[in-house]
Amino acid sequence: MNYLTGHYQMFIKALQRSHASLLSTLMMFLVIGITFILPSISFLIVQNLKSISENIQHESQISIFLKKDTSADAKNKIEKELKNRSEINSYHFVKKEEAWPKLQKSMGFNDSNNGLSENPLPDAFFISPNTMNPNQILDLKSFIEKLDGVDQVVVDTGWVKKLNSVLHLANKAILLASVLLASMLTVVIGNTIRLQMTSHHEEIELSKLIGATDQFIRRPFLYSGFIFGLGGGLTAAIILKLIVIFLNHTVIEVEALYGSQFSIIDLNPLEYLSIVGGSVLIAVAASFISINQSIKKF
Amino acid sequence: MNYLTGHYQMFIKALQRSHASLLSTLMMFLVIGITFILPSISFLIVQNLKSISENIQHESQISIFLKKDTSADAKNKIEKELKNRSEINSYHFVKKEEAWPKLQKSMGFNDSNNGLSENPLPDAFFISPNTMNPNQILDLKSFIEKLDGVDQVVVDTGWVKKLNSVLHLANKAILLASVLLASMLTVVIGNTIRLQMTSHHEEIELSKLIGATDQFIRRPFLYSGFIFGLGGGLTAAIILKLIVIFLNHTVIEVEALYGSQFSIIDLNPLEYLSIVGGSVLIAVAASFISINQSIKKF
Amino acid sequence: MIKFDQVHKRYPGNLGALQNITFEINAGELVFVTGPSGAGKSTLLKLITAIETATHGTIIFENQNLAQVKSTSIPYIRRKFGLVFQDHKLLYDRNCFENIALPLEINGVEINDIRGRVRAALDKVGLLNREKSMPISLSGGEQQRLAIARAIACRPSILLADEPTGNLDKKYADEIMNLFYSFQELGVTVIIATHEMPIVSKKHKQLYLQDGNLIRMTEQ
Amino acid sequence: MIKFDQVHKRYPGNLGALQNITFEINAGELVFVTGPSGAGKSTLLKLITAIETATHGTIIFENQNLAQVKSTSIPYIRRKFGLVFQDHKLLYDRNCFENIALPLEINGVEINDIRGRVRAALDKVGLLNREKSMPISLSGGEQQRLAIARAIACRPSILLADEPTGNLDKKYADEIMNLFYSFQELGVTVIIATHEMPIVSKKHKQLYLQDGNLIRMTEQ
Ligand SMILES: Nc1ncnc2c1ncn2[C@@H]1O[C@H](COP(=O)(O)OP(=O)(O)OP(=O)(O)O)[C@@H](O)[C@H]1O
Ligand SMILES: Nc1ncnc2c1ncn2[C@@H]1O[C@H](COP(=O)(O)OP(=O)(O)OP(=O)(O)O)[C@@H](O)[C@H]1O
Ligand SMILES: [Mg+2]
Ligand SMILES: [Mg+2]
Repeated sequence: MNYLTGHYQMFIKALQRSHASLLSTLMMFLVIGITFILPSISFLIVQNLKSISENIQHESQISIFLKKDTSADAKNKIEKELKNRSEINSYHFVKKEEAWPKLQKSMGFNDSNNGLSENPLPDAFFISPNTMNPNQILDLKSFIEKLDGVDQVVVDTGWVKKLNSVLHLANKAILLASVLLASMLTVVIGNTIRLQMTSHHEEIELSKLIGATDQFIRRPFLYSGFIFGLGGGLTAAIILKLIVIFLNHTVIEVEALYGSQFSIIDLNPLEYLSIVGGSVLIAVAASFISINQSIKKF
Repeated sequence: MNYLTGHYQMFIKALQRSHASLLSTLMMFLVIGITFILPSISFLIVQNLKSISENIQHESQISIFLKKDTSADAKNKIEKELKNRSEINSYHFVKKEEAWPKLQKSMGFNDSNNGLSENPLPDAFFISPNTMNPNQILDLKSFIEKLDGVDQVVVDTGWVKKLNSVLHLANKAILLASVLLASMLTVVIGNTIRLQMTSHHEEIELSKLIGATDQFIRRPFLYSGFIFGLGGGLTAAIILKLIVIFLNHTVIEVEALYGSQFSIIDLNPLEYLSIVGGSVLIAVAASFISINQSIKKF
Repeated sequence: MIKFDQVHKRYPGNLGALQNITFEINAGELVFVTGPSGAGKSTLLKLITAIETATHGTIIFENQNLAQVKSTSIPYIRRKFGLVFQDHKLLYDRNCFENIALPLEINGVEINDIRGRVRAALDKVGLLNREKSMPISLSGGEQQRLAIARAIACRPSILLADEPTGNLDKKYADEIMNLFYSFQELGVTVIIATHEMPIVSKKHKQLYLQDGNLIRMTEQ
Repeated sequence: MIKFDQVHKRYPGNLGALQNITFEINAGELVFVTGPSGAGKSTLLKLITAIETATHGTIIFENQNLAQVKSTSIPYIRRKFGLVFQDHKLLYDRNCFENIALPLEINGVEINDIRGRVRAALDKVGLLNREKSMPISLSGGEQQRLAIARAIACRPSILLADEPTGNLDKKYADEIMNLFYSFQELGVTVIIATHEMPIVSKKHKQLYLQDGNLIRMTEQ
């Protein structure tokens, strides 16, 4: 018999077996799918919260307010110093003349000539440091405070910063959870294949007795595992996509209400593919291990 | 035979059966547990985001800025009108003398005598409406705009508002997801019980042939479903509690860094109990349906 | 006690498994149902025990028409029978003791009495020393004897045995037959389906089936 | 072809299932293994087919010591046997056709040839019209014949049958026996375990076992 034909026959057989217990197969798809969705959706939420928090944070993390009478020369000197500091990721300078209308606007006064009096703000630098280490930041602060022309240095202690570090930790937690869930999935799939073999134990025993090789016995169950993985992965990807679409829809409604741009960040195609691929990989590996353990018992 | 003793014996038997397939039982606990955790954790996240957003939102959703020359009388009249509007949940009045130091502080100037000039702010009312309906809010806005002494009415279009409405919708989505997951769980548990019955089909067939009642056959599987539900619910509750503890730990670290109060809102004991109770209920119901369907086939 | 009146049984693929069967069995009788392979012997036993239902005709058991018995009452009728199945129907995931304990549990026998009664049944078929063995480790004949032990454990008032000695050598077959005879002497009705009639010295009835027809009914 | 040399077989609970068995079976022979229930007949067949391994002694099959055969080669040895199991081992979730197709699939028979060969096998045991039936709907004797059909479907060079006629009436038993004889005439080695020796007019060998001992070996 042609080797390929044999493989094809076995594949059809495995499909038929899956078909016979259609409910169980679909259930397995759902279980795998949901297990994959759990970390993916958390990942998505964290990514989106990050992007929201970045959107809000026009305010930099360190604000330097200059004295009212600081000369352009002193200002340039300060800028030069800031350029030399390696802890500083980026900075920008805001003239008081630019800052005042912005502040007014942010407080809800849409036109600048509405009776509010003279500009109370100083010139300022806004700095994004590239470190979160509080010691380094305090060093930086005291260094800047000593510069000529600097009135006050304010380190942002706002909730955005806090949210960011929580999100940072959340990302780590998600990674850990993913590993745990993957191993759980290995157990679940392995166990299902084991149960499937148990429920076909008469067939397996007989096959062995009349000369079937381990390979022959293993094949339909391996295909079965493959189908679980593929179906589960696709289920996860599809549900995830639906969730994103649903959320975006919701967001668009909210936008219509308040007029602003904001859209849910979707996973990219490669990430979707890696969900399906990972699912198949885990399922086939789990099946293989489980089959090899079970096959010895018959 | 004493009826209770019989029940007890059957219970032991069901436990032994669960013990025999310890791996499958634990797996089932995990699957149920995770299925319950999925909506619970989303619920928890939403609750927490809500509380964060409430913490930040000292700003109200509608701000009314009064003209500079408004008399106390006109102010009282406005207040009276606000009191009468049913759409208004709460309001508070902020004098310009109070608002100015606050604004300065929020911009990072810690002492008020640092060179910023005279107070540019007007007196203001801040209103929380009890509706999110944009039409009602626009009505309210135009009503207030017509009042004597009102300079400008600003409806808050900040991200907090957006976040809140997203969260509101998220809550609905979670409810929907919970219903879907509950029905999925029904399928999963029902299917597992069905498989369990299939793998004991010889025993069931024989028992029927030699005079066992449906009740006798049903009992161990019903107990098995009960155990799944209890174990799964407890697993969910425990994992959830661990997640909350872990997150709170993380949060405490973040607090130590930036010095602020913020702690994860936990579910209350009743909510934990309802997870376990719901799990048991779903499991027993699913088992019962599945058993009654399967038992007819033998 | 058991009365067949013009009973027909048709299976989906087999329209004449039993045709126009009429006979009567009285309490305490010893009855052999004989005939070649596929004659309908097992089907006849299944009809008596309400495992299958007749397509036509009436079956009366203890003055009840089996076709009219409520399905919730069927289990209680079945408990009166001791059944030896042609394919044994042993449970291969339980040991010998547990296999025999099952009908006792179903009958609601007190847990303290179960041990003694299981042992008595095993003893009668010569398997007392295999109490803890799994059925798979028994020889074919031993499994057959285990199935018989299970049937008699509940002290049924009617014993139905389908080919109870098919896998047994002459010595064991005789012993088992003697066991059945002794039950009959205690007042139990015994019905045995077999493809070859044993040499019987006792008074008995014989129903000879062929292709679903009751060809001959003799009494000796 | 098959050679036992001082073979002992002990099971965990039974230390003398077979004791000191020595005999030889040549290609093309017809051999009966007889003895009472529990004598060790099935065990003997299991040793030949490497389903069980001997505790002591050597078993040579086609010049190979079975104890030294690699486990990956065992399947290929087993494919030379056609096996009729005492408990039939039919698959109740497949119909008759699929039951017989299984060994052909295992042997890698072309899918186009399978249909014809399954039919030929069913025809030989008189079950051609039950092709699509599930085994559960067959009578005891029909199931036994199905098991025999499965064993011969692969045209094995050795046929081992454990109680192949236990559930069959004389007519069918004779037919099956004649089938076995015809196989022997085609050069197939035939080994039959049975608790009662049939009347055989052909030249044959008989191994009589009792309590695990080879009591008598006759050749006629
Ligand atoms: N469930 C079923 N569906 C279809 N046909 C059946 C079913 N059960 C039995 N038959 C057919 O009915 C006929 C009688 O079967 P039965 O089992 O009663 O025979 P039997 O006399 O017991 O034979 P044996 O001695 O071989 O056991 C047979 O031809 C069999 O194939
Ligand atoms: N797996 C096993 N474990 C323990 N004991 C076993 C096992 N298989 C068989 N035996 C015992 O070995 C002895 C021989 O068994 P075997 O099946 O060979 O007998 P047999 O001659 O085929 O009998 P029968 O005619 O009843 O089928 C019996 O006492 C049996 O209980
Ligand atoms: Mg029969
Ligand atoms: Mg045997």
